[in-house]
This record gives sequence, C-alpha cells and structure tokens, in this order.
Amino acid sequence: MTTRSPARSECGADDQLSEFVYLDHAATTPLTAEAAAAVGDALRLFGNPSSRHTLGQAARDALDEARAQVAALVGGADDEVVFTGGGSEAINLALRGTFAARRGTGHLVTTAIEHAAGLECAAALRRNGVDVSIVAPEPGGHVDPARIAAAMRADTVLVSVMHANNETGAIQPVDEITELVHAAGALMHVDAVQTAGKLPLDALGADMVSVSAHKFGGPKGVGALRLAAHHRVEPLICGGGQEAGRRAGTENLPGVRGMAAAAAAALPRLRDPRHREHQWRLRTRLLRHFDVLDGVRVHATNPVMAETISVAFDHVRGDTLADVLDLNGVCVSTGSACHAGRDDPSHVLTAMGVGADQARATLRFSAGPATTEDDIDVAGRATVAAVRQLRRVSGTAPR
Amino acid sequence: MTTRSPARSECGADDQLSEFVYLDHAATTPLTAEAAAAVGDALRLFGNPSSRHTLGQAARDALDEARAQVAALVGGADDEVVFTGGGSEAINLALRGTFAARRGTGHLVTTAIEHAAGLECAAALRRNGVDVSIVAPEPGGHVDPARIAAAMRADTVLVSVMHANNETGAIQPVDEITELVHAAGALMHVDAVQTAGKLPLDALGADMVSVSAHKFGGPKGVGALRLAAHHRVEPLICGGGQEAGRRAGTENLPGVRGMAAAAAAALPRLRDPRHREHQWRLRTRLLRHFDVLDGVRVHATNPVMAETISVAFDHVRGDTLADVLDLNGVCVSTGSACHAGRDDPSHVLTAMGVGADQARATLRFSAGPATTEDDIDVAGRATVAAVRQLRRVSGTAPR
Amino acid sequence: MGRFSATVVDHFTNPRNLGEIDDADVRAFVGNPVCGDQILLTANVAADDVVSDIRFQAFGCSASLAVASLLTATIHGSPLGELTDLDAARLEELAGGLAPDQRHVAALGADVAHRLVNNFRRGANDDDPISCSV
Amino acid sequence: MGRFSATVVDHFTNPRNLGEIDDADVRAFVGNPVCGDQILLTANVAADDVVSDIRFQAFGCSASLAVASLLTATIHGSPLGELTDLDAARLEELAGGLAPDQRHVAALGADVAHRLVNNFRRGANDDDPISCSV
Ligand SMILES: Cc1ncc(COP(=O)(O)O)c(C=O)c1O
Ligand SMILES: Cc1ncc(COP(=O)(O)O)c(C=O)c1O
Ligand code: FES
Ligand code: FES
Repeated sequence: MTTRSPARSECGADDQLSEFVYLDHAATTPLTAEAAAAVGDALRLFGNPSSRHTLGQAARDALDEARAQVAALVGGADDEVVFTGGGSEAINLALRGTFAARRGTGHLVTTAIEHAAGLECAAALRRNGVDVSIVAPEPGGHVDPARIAAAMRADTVLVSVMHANNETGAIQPVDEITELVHAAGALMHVDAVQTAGKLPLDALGADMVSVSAHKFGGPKGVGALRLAAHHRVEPLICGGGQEAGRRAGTENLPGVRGMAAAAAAALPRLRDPRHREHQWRLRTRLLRHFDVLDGVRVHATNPVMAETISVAFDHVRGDTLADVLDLNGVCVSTGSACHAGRDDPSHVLTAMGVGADQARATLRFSAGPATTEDDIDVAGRATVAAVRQLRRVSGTAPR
Repeated sequence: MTTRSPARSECGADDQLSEFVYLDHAATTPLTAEAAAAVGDALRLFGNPSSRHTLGQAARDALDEARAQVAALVGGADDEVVFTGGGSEAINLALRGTFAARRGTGHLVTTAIEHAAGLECAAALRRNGVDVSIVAPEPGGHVDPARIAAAMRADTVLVSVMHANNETGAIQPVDEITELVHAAGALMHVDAVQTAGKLPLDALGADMVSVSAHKFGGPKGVGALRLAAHHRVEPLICGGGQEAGRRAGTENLPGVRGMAAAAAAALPRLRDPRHREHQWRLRTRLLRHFDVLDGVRVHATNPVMAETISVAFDHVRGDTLADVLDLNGVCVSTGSACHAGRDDPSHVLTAMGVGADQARATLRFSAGPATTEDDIDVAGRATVAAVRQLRRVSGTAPR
Repeated sequence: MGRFSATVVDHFTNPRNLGEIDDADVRAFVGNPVCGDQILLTANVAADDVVSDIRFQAFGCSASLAVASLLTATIHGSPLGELTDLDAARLEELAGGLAPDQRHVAALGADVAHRLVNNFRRGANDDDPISCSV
Repeated sequence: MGRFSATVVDHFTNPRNLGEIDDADVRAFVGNPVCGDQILLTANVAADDVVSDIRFQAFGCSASLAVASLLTATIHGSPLGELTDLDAARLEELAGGLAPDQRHVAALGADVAHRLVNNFRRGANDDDPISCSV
C-alpha cells in the first residue's frame, strides 16, 4: 500500500502507510477503518461487563455482539468462542489447557513447522511428562497426513497442525488430518492465525481453532479460540468466571470489538473470487520481477497462500536485503517477526531441508487486501536492484 | 461523575457518564483522555514490534517508552515490567509461574480475602500438589501479619497478599508482611490492582506486584507484573521471545500505550495531598447521608481506601438496592464485579465473620478522581430513598 | 436495568397494591429456601369468589418484587377459580419475559398465588411474617 | 532502519571504495565463524607507508557492510602505522554507535584492518575469496 493506493482508511494507519509499501502482512496488518472505529466506540463504552448496572450491561451487550461476529468468522456457536490475549494465548490454551485437564498425561502429535507458540507449548508439555511426536514436513513445505497417521498412538490425545505456515504460506491438509484424527478418537487443533480472514474457517472440523486479530485487520493483543462445546480445557488464567470459566479477567472490550469489526469486514472477502484472483495476480506479478535475476528459489510448492511469498536470493543475506528495502520504503521480513533479530536460520525452512545459508538468504513478502499492483512493482523493482547491489558488494555478482 | 462534573474527557466516556453518577470505580474506571489519545495514536502505529523494518522499530520504540512509564508507576527497572492481558493474568503469572518454575513443589501462603484470581490460582496449585495455607482476616477486614508469620513454614516459597481489598477497601499491612517474608527467605507477591494509581507502589518491597490498567483510567484487557530481576517465573504463555521470554505473543500495543498514559496521568495525583483529602471528604460526606437511616454498618475499619465504601443496609438486599439506584442513574455494585449475578454471599465479608444476610445486604460505592461532592449528594439521597422504599416493600420499615 | 423487561421495571419502580391488609380474609406466604426470597399476600374475597382487595409485601431480588406486584394487579378483581391457571409460564409471559437466572421467580409467584387459593378454600392462613434475618 | 546510526545508514547505502584491486600490494580477509560475516580488503601501499588505494568486498549483516565501507574511508590516505590504534571501540565510535547485538561487527572490522597491516609487514596475503556458500 502506498500513496497511490485508492483504499485509504479514514482513521487507520495512513500516516505510516503513505510512506511505505508494506508487504509484511504475515507479521501484522494495518488496522482496518472498521476496526479502528469499533475500538474507538468501545473505549467510550467503559462499564465492566460483569457489573449489573446499565453501563455494565451495555458493555456486556457489546461483548455478546462481538462474540457472535467472531463466531461467524471462525465457525461454531457463540459460546464456543473464547476471547484471548492473542494467537499465542489461544494456542497455549488449546494445547496446554487440553493436557492440564487430563493431568498432563497422554500423547501429542504436532509438526516441525508450527509457530513458536505451538512448538514451545509442545516443549513445555514434554518437560512436564507429556509424550510429544513432532512430524517433519515434506520438502515443499507440507505435512503429509500419512506421517501424522504414522505418528499417532493409542494414547494420542491431541493433534495440532497449522492451517497455513506463516513463513512459507504452505497450506496444510488439515481437513484430511482432522478426519483421520477423529477416526482415531483423538482431538484436533488448528492454528489458523495465518488464514483467518483469508480462507474460510467455518468448515474446519477441528475441535479447536486459534486466531489472532492483528493478522486480519484487527488490533494487536487480542485473539480467540474456537473451542468445541464437547471439549473441556483447563484455563491458563484462573479467577473470575469470565468467558464461561475458560479465561479469567476483565475482558479486553476495545480489543474484542476491534477484532469483531475486522472479522465482519473480512467475511465478504472470503466469498469473493475476485479478491482471491487479485492476490494470485499480485503473487505472479512479484515473482515475474525476479525473472531477471539468477539464483532465485520459491520455497513452498502448491497449495500455498497467494499472499505469502518466501524466496531465497543466492549470495544475499535476507536480513541485509530487508534493510536495503526498508531504506527504499519497502517493508518485508526475513521470516516470522518474532524470529527477527535472531541469527539462527528459520526452523521451518530447516525442517523442509533447506540449508542454513539458503535459509538465511530468504525474504518473505506478504501482501494484504489493499495491496496494489503498483505496490508490487515498487517492491519488485527495489528487490531486484537491492539483490544486484548486495551481490556487487560481496563480489558475487556476475561480472 | 455527572453532567455537573467539570472534568470532562474529550474523547473519553462522556456520552455514558453524563447520564449517570458512576460510583463503581473499583470495578472499572472510565478511560482518561490521555489514555484514549494514546490508544488512538497506537492504533495508527501498526508495525509489529518484532519486525526489523522502520514500522516495526517505531512500534518497538513506543513499547519501550510505555514500559518506562509503567515502571515509574509500579516501581522497579524497565526490564522488570512484564505486560500482561490484565490483572488476573499478572496474578496467575506471579503465583502459578513461580511454582511452575519449581516444578510445582513447596508451600504458598495467601489470604481468604484475595480476589478470585488469587484464590483460584491457589486452588489450582493445591490441586497440582502445592501446599496452600489460607489466612483469615480480622473482623475489621485486615490480615494480621502475625497470622501470616504463624502460617509460614520452612518450605514456604511464596506469600501473596493484596494491597487493598476490592470489596471493603481495607488496606493490608503489606510492608510489614514483606519484611517478615523476606526475613524468612521467601518471596512476596502483592496484588496492587486496587491501589495502582491511588497509593504509591514504588516503595513496595515485594518481589512481584500486579496491576490492571482499567482500574486506573487505562483500557481493559491489559495489565502488568512488576517482576524483580532476581526472580524467575515459568511463562503462562509460551512461544515467541516477547517480554524477554516471560510472555509470548504479539504485544497489545494500543492497550500498553493506553495503560502507560493512564499511569503517567495518575502519578502526580499520588503525591498530591489535596487529591487524598478530596477522596476523604467524599467518603465522609456519603456516610453522613446515611445517618438518617437505622441499621447501617460500614464493613472495614481503618486503614481503608477512602474511595471504597462497603456498607450493609439491614432489611435490604444489596442487588435489589443496586437495581433501584441504577434506575435512578447511580451505578454501584454489591461487591466485586465478577461476583455479580451469583447468589452466594461475598467470600470476603464471610471471611470477616459477616453473616450471609448482612453480606447480601451490602453495597459498595467506589469513587474516582473526577467524582464530585454533587455526585456524592445525588448518590447519597438516592440511596436513602431506595433503602426506605425497599424496607416499605418488605414491611420492615419502621411504621 | 437492561436485564429486565419494561413490565418488570414498571412494577419494580411503581409497586401496585403494596402493603398488608389487617384482618384479611386470607394470607399466603412463600419463601424460596435457596435464594431466600419471600412474598406475602393478604386478600379479601367477595361473596362471588372475586378477589376484592389484595396487598403484597416482598423481600428479595428485583424481579421477585416486580412479580409480586404484577401478581396483585393480575389477581385483583379476578375470581379465585381462575388463579389455578396462573402458572409460572403464564406469569413469565405477563412479566414480559425473564432472564434465565430469573425464571424461578415466576415459580415463586405462581406458588404464592396457588397457596392463596388453597388457604382460602381450606380456611387456613399463613402466619409467617417477612423475615429479613438482620 | 531505526536501529542504525546515520553514519551506518550512509555507508550502507553508499558504500565507499567498493570492489577488489587486481594485483593489490596486500589482501586481508576475515570471517566470523558464528554469524558467517566476511570482509575482504585489497590495498596498495605507497613508499611512505601510506595507503594509497583500498577496496572492500563484504558479505553479511548491514552493519558489517557499512563498517567495511567506513573502514576503507578511514584507512585510505592514512599511514599503515596508525591502523594499530584502530580497535573495535574506535570503530564503533566512528560508526556513530552500534546496537548491542551489532558490537561484534566492530571487532570484525578491527580484525581485518590489523590483518591488513600484519599481512603487509609479513609480505603475506589472504587468498580466501568471499564465499556465500549458496
Ligand atoms: C484486587 C483485584 N485483583 C485482581 C483483579 C483482576 O483484574 P482484571 O479483571 O483486570 O484481570 C481485580 C479486579 O477485577 C481486583 O479488584
Ligand atoms: C501461525 C501463527 N501462529 C501463532 C502466531 C502468534 O500470534 P500472536 O503473536 O498474535 O500471539 C502467529 C503470529 O505471530 C502465527 O503466524
Ligand atoms: S433470587 Fe430467587 S426469587 Fe429472586
Ligand atoms: S552479524 Fe556478525 S558481523 Fe554481522
């Protein structure tokens, strides 16, 4: 999104966006105008939803309405939506809450390409006595359902697989996996943080689905877990009876209202083929820019999120390339944002069999709903120039 | 606060407040104008603080600045502040995080008058094998340090006591308790949710201090734990390295900025004797209204927060009285907000030895910094009229 | 009071037929042992079995106070025989709806109405006064 | 690039003395085995021990590229003897400051400068080319 982009939000993130082509939507998205307005309104609605007086009940009504809107996005009944402090908390509640309700026994199956939230939960569970199997992806970035099946045991309680990977965009076969998990009598969790607002979630048969508002135009620090009525988790946060005893604490009303408004704004896009086509057009267009370069490799094979483009540029360091682009007004990441600043190569690419050097040579471009073809051209041209420049600096450019 | 109140926030909670005298600040407070502006600004600052590009770094800078402002309120160094999703999460992190880091062994001492968050953590810890001692308060609402000392054992890991009780306002002797806890080589946690922004916290010697933004003019759904550098807790939310590994997940930047602005606005009040005097004047004034009634008892003895007035009106049901007041434009609670809607009498009053009927006859008035003497007069007159009316309905009014 | 119907708010705010008839033809009292809510009805019954005067006193939640008032307004001027139809569902309907946690209020109201009829038929009386324990 | 000083941004954006001198009087190469960053200096030294020409190539983080450029700008026209004073602290200062996680970049820069002097004194040369492994 640049100054040329026609769709400008009124009270959104204009000031910043106008100077930048922002292609880091997988890290976080600008607040939509609808969400900004909803947050602003909710800030005025200040009663405690647990108070019985009029101001409290007004807050309660706003909370209930938001719950219905989020339920429409994630699927499931209103009372199957648990509001959380973000995607990570939702994932923690799903994984650790499930095992805590079983006194920490049983077997967890998950994958090597999960987000740090999923992997760290798995590590914490393992430290506390849960058996954990971690399934590797295929070289194209996808988890093979047969490998999940092979990892499952009689005492498998839960299988957790992400809907699409945040670094590569690879869409995982979660429907097939859910089917085999349910056939085996186990529970299924899907980390849909990267797909919420981009792919429909209501058809997901999983028992638990995690989402995070700031990935689909809502505010940071709020998320939700779709938790099937038949499944009980032990709360991460104990205390008052908020969220039907599943998450204590006065509710983040502005955050929740913002998330609900973003969800409502995203819903029509989900059913709009033109939106999908637009994203695919952007992807193809960006990759075409790179045709003039040697040594360019796209990490994930199909099926993949059109929005997320993970590319390695030989002889270039991804973080340095990102810095050059930043200086040229183009915001991208090397991989997951919470990985930024660390030197070790991406665990996702490593699990796919990508070497450390090529992993470090990787850049992630992630488009959003308001990204234009002009934005893509600016980013594409800047990237080609930057790759050439850095190859010149390292003396590895063809002479 | 009513229409007569001079201090009107510009983008705050006017629309609602102008119709009501709000005396439920212990449940939640209206957003201050400073906090509303800070949230609005932060919504535009949309980069992910973990992203290395300019927009990410701008978000990171805003986060760091907010941390310094919150550190000034709670005391301690900037890196001793862990942002959380509210007071309940902070308390959970302090209590459960401390024992999780010790593999769930040892002894916890806490009190019978803690907020549900503290008590439910204690119950969860007990279910998981931690020994828990719960100390009863004296009839005036205060915990006797000698009783804490008597409850402590050689294997006591942690003592957790609230700074002031949310239902009665009774200020607890946390300094004395911290001293004896430290002398015994144990750790101290103070739930300062009710005192943050009202009493100075920087002199608290405790190893952990919990606060919640919405209780001092900040937004709902964000809080902080002051966590001494020497003390390590196991995170409640595992994942990315945010909050120096103590709380994973993309940070609630608007919430945190709002909390920081509210903290900065509250700080000067803390050192302003006129503000304290004003609160005492309001308290005395409200109680004087009740002099015309029989059967009125204030629950807590001194020391008590001037702002929080817990009173039983004989022959009246507190929830019904609150409804009458609500119809007359006065917002109050029967006790803690998260208790509203439940029929069982307050655990705090019960622990103090108050009978079930008198506990049910209790109303909590809690004033805020913008409450005026006019507000108090409206509330006082409405309460006297309502008590008389309800006593007439039940036939227990003097004829 | 967003949790209450307009009818409930009306009767709660302006209770009808409040009080106690001294030397009433019949007295009926019920209390819910769980929540402690209590309703006392005192009534006079004319020769044609029609309730010619009725008063209530009540102690409890807002909804029970409102339902007690609503009950007197409904019963006043009605033949006693019609009161057997006045069950909890009908009372809830007359009240314009009740929240799930308030539904048992309607049962309390129906109880005391039926007790009024039965007491009158049997010539019995409840002597329990409203007691608020404190 | 908020994490970088103006000087670092300047040298990163407009690298000075980029390239490699064919048949240079001296070649110096260092690589950091942990992060993999590499700097290659090639220089000509005049009769009075003054560095009359110097070029760099570098592979690594933004700060190391900038420091390599800064290094050549600093060294160019200086007597070799003065380079022994050019330690990491001095380079960091010249760079206008470095973030904590970038400090080791200054050490890499100082290393390659000292190596340049030593190689020249010993008449040795590093033949390692920049290798980016992919
Ligand atoms: C003393 C005390 N502790 C903890 C809390 C919990 O704070 P929050 O609801 O913001 O999680 C509250 C208020 O609800 C409180 O009054
Ligand atoms: C796939 C995936 N899961 C979980 C998360 C965590 O979400 P949050 O940072 O909002 O807690 C992210 C993003 O950070 C993600 O991309
Ligand atoms: S609460 Fe039981 S009848 Fe009112
Ligand atoms: S990251 Fe080590 S020198 Fe650049």
